[in-house]
Amino acid sequence: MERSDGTQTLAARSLDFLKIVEAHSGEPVRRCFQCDKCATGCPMASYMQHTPNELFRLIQLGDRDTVLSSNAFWFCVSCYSCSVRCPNDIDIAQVMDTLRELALQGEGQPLPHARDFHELFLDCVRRNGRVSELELMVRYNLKLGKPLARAALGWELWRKGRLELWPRRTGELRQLFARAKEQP
Amino acid sequence: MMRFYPGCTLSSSARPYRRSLDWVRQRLGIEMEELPHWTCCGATSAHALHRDLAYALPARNLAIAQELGDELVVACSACYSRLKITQRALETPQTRERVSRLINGARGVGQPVEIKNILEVLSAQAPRIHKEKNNALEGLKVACYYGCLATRIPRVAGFDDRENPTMMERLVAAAGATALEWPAKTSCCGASFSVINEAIALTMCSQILQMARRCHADLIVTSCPFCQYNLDWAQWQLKQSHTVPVLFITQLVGLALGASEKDMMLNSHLIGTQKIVCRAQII
Amino acid sequence: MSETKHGSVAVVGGGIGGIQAALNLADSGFFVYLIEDGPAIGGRMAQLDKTFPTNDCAMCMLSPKLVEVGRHPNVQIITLASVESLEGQPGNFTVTVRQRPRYVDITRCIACGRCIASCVYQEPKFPSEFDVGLGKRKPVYIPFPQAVPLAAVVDPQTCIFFRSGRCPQNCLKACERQALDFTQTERLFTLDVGALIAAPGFEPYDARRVGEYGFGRYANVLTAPQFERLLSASGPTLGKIVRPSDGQAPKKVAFIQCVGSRDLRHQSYCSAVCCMYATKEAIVAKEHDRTIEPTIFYIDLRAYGKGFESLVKRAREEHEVRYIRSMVSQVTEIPETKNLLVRYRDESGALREEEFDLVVLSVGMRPSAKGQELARKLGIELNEHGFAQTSACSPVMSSRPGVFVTGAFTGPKDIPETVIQASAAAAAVEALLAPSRGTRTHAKHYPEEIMPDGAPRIGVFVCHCGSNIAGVVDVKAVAEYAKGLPGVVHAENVLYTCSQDNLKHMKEVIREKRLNRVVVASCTPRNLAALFQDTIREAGLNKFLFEMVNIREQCSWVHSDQPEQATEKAKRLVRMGVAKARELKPLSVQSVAVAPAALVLGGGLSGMVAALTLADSGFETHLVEKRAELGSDLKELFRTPEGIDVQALRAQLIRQVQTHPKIRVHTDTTVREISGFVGNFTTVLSSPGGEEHIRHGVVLVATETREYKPREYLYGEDGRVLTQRELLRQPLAGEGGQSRRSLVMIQCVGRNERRPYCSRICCGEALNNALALLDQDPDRQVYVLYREMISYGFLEDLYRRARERGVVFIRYDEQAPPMVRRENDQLVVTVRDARLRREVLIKPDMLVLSTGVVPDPYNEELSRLLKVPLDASGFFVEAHIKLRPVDFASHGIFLCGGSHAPGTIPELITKAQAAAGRAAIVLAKGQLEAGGIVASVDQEKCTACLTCLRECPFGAVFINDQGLAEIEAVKCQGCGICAADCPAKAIQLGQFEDSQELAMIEDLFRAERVSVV
Amino acid sequence: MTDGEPKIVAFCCHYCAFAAADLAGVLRLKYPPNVYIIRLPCTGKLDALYLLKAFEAGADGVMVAGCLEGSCHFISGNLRAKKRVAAVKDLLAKLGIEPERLEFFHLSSAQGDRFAQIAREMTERIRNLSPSPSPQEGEAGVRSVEKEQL
Repeated sequence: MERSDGTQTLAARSLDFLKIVEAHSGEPVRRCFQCDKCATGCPMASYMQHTPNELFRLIQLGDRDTVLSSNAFWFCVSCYSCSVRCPNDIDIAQVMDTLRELALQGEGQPLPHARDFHELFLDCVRRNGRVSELELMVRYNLKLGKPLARAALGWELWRKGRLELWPRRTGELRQLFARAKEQP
Repeated sequence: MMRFYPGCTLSSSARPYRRSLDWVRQRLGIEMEELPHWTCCGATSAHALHRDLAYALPARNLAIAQELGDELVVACSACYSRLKITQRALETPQTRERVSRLINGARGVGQPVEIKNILEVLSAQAPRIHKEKNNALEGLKVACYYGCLATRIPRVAGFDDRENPTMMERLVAAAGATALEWPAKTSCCGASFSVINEAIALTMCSQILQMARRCHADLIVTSCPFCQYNLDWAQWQLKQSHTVPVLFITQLVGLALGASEKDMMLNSHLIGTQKIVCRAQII
Repeated sequence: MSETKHGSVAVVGGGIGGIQAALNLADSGFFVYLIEDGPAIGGRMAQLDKTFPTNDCAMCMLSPKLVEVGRHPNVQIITLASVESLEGQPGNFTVTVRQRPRYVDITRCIACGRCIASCVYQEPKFPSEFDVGLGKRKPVYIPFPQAVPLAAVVDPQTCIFFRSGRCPQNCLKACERQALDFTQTERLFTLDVGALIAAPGFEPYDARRVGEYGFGRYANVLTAPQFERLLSASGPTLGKIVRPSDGQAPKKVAFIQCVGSRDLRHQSYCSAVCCMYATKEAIVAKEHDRTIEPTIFYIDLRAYGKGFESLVKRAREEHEVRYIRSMVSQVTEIPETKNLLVRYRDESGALREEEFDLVVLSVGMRPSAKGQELARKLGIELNEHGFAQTSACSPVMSSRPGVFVTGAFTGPKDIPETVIQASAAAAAVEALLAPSRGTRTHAKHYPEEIMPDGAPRIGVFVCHCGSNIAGVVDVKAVAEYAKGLPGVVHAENVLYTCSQDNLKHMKEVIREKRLNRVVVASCTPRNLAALFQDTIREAGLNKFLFEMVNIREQCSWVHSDQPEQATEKAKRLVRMGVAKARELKPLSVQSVAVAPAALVLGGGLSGMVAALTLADSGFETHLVEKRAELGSDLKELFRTPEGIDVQALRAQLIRQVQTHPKIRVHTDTTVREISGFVGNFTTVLSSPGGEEHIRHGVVLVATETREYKPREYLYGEDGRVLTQRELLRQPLAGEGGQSRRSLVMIQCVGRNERRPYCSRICCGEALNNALALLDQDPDRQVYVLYREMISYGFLEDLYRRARERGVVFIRYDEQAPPMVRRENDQLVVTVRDARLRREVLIKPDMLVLSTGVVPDPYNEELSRLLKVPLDASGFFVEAHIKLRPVDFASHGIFLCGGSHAPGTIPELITKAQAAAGRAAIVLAKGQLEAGGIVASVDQEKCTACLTCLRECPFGAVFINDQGLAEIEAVKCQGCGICAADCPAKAIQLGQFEDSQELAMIEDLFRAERVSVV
Repeated sequence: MTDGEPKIVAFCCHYCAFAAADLAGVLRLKYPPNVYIIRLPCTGKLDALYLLKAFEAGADGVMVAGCLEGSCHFISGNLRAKKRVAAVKDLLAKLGIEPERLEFFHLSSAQGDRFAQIAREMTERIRNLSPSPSPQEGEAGVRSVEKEQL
């Protein structure tokens, strides 16, 4: 996949965006010296429009739009290969989380359903305190408008006693989530 | 004493893990009680969407353990990773402050809790397991699969070597089976994609499974619910002819200590475990 | 108290650095204790196959030095020893040494290897330190074939006797010299020294700690030091490159750079040598086996030293070494083939996976545990990386007065820099101990020489060397045979010719039988010839009336399976030796007085430092500068990356040289003519004041470089475009500075075919200036556009700091340099970001050009006057880039300063001290030995064809007033090229005269008269 | 005595080739005993005359071994020698002697195995040639004896 943004010239802007990303993630993105280790070790790199270090360079040059509209961080599986091997000791996966959050402030969702799934997941947690896989799957399927998706798998799992039908509620976490929403 | 944090999956998709773990625990007399009122760690979803939640959810549980002044034993790699990462993040005052606001300033936020991975607890028993094992597993070639989350935690000294962990190998050896040297033991199985994007998850799994076959593994053992489910599911989904059963390390240890097929819920796997069962009973 | 200073020095560490320092000091009148932790000296260099950038054989360069230091009357080598403590003051220290037992008496051991052969371990079982674990050794072993001291050693950790006490001790029985002694115990003793030089060296980084590459887990992942041993002809595979997993020859070999270096999880600094040693190993591998395909994975290619660039060029072009700028994240072993899977990003940006047969990890340098321990014992400070702390202005001085440090102990560096720094340390010691020079060295006195009158009376001594020779060659028969040879009046076979008792015996025989020639048939002359020559000298013979025949290494040891033939061969070799002996002539060695003064050309930083070093060592020094003022090269510099205040340094140096009683400063002065040779130069200086003739024994060329003034990038047309040094020159503070919010720096400006070399200092300067700009105004935006970031060694920390401060570094490809234009009076810079493969546009308020340096144009003239070579770029060419980096090939002339090669201020200071130290050796001797094995012209036969003048590599030939060729004995190195080339056969080389050589050739196959008649 | 094995003279420079020959010994490598080493300070000292003399004196082959290119202890000696060897090879050809009987080799002092190998190869090479036209040892000897008797 062609990862560069073609040939159009990029006008270097200030470090403001870099500072935002660093403040949010607490990671020294500017330290990156483009060694490529994160790219060559990333199991998902081939799906990404930009490798982490390319994103970092774009962040340094202040190209917010390209960065936040990239699909890269949506493909991050949080396997931490990059983070634990980065010679500049940058927790790259953490920065990917930050970029996801910043992207969500817009409506971007380059990777279909990722956002939906994560939101549903958290909603389960909000309401039950724990996640019931069955509940989560059912709601996710409804959201996708394919109620019967993975029915066979579900049946198989249930048959083998690996789906719990009635999740035990352990008190919800509505307040915690509410406060999280309020928090600036 | 040790408090056990099972995590959500152990009561459903990873039930065999819970069962076999409890069996092995009692068999070896390891004292452990479930953490009261524990809640979900937020897993990938939390840190995918909301930094504060990502820390607050584990922090809540850490706070409980801290109140009880106990060390926390975690079986699920994802939970373990989140709890560890949170513990580290809470060292920075700003984070600690933001988080404690969320969990209603529960006392003890940020006070360190001893968080142990189940593998640490089990491998401490390796000598004993070796002493009391039957010969059921002799000659069984086992590929130990750690996945990414258990050993790769940024800036946190792991309980085992990051790039080449060996605790499960030691347990497998103690259980009388043969642990293989294979290169995929810490590759990522793409669990967080198994729902969102099956295709990707399947590709990643099949690479790992293929490597296991190339190394002539009779089975794969893991200590991560997501890895186990993912590798099990992938083979089922892909309808692969040459399958490799994927067991929880506790199931293997259980068998070595004389547990029955039923105790270990060996029939609960998507990919049949008959092979091993037979092996185990023939001998 | 100076009068009570000790004239002896302790050098701790027997690597190339320690050896060089020891030789310099011993040659200039100090007694040296060379204290080595291991069983033999030689250090890491001994383990190398080749050395970059010239790729000559490491052992060929090192071995002669090992022998020299091993034989030096003023060096005492103490192996298996470490320093316990150091008490006292500079000038009078007492050093306590702990020496571990060797269990072998090195005065008796002759390294025959019988103890090893007889060891209860049939096969070598334990990983050999020398072969970095690739080879194996026994508990009793000889460290390596060229080891000095050349003797066996017993390792108690692995020896059964020491482990269990139950061992038949075959080795003891096998030794014919009773050299083994298991009763030896640890010794603790003290030495009085005036100063100490610490040179404990480095350790390779432990590759196991970089787990992602699978070293220790995958069989075919090696470290570079291991690969070096695989390449070495004397290595575990005798130079055959094989895969550990299956012994197959690898085709595709991957080198992974920066293993343990430039990595905050390991070592933050750059190890400075790995890019080049990987390049070297790739080339050498290729030379072993053309089908090998080496690939080097790297971040920045740091070819910043003299000749490095061209080596990399050769690697790329001649040897098709593939360089890929992409770090590898992990190495994965393929189960079936044990090949290794590597993932990288190609230049198009695409990620690729590739299989390799072998992976070599370019591990970095780390401070050795031994070095840390030594630092504790000596009470000297270490820097944050664990290397010895030195002050930037005196790079060989430790935190404790009188204790000097050198080599990789002070930071990662290559062999030339280590050799240079070692000479600098020696020079510093000389300056400290100058008053007690010669108080601890012993000169030997010999009886008056008897001139060989009349017919040859030759004595032949045939050595058994225990059973080493006698076990194969019938030495008795050989001796008997020798008796029958023309001119031989005495022949005998001896158990050990080199033993003290025999040497005594030999002298008696010489006197009794009035021998006037001696032939010894034993081992190689390379080790013991000097010993025997010394012996016959003690008996009153001229030492050149000696010939040595090698019947061990070159006969008994290589023909052990053919005893008869070996014996016949030995006879022929002896016959040949005797034939030569008959023709031998005494050679005289006159000593020539040295004019005790030095001429230093160039009054810049290096010139001033060199002059001060020489003057402090007590030598008259003339400092010549053609400009009106001293230190003009320093005027444009302010604060260096190392934190030196250059202007303060300059002022201080100028004051010191101008006030030093032994320095005469000649500014506004040029050299009109230099004549003479080492020890006796006469130079005509011309200045507005007129001409002056001075006599001196040595010359130091110390000219500097200047910043290149570019034609590129609107320079000169636009006031906002400056060079790095111009940027510094205007006040960085003040509103002039404030107004410039954003700056672009462009590296490697004006570097092209004509100026292909890396100027080495520009990246450091840029980093330094960028940080200065940010100190003054943190909101500034600084962009650095570079080709390769040359922040070698500790400069890497500066590079990181600059990034952390927000400096944006954009790499451009050599083929796509940045463009600069003006758009309605706004500077516009466009550059193709090589990483993003995308055009980036910047509108800076100011453009700063890193233009590098060019050598002083005056070099041209100096090269003519001194007949010393310049390279294509106008830098001087040293005698040997590795081992004589600050000497010229022609003796008595030394070089330092930027005009030898660009360098940072600390590097230049070190080099200047080194050159001064080398020069001081000549002056300290007071007189030079001329003659011996040198060429001489028969004036009768000379036809003045000038062939010799052309061919002599050392400029020793001159045309005398009769217009005939003559050879300056002092300059002659004794190679004999001129003799062989002379069409008129007018030139003969002492000890190798045609008559002598031809006699050998003729007699070699001449049937034994006795046997025929 | 040496059972008709070809006799080879090896001119070796002190710093590299001669050292390599020593190393061959230290490593206890094997090569035919008919290789006789003559030590020169540098192959640059090698006079073309020596080569011819060697053949005349009865050598069946002559090898000259100097330092590796670019690492001659005396800077350029090995290259000078190489030229001379080439010239003498031509001369031999003219004289009807196989030029293969003479060869120049580059050796580093660490290449003990290479020296042994070269010695073996040279011997092998000469063995495959017809015996040297130069006077054989026996005859040479006889002749010299006759001279004395006259």
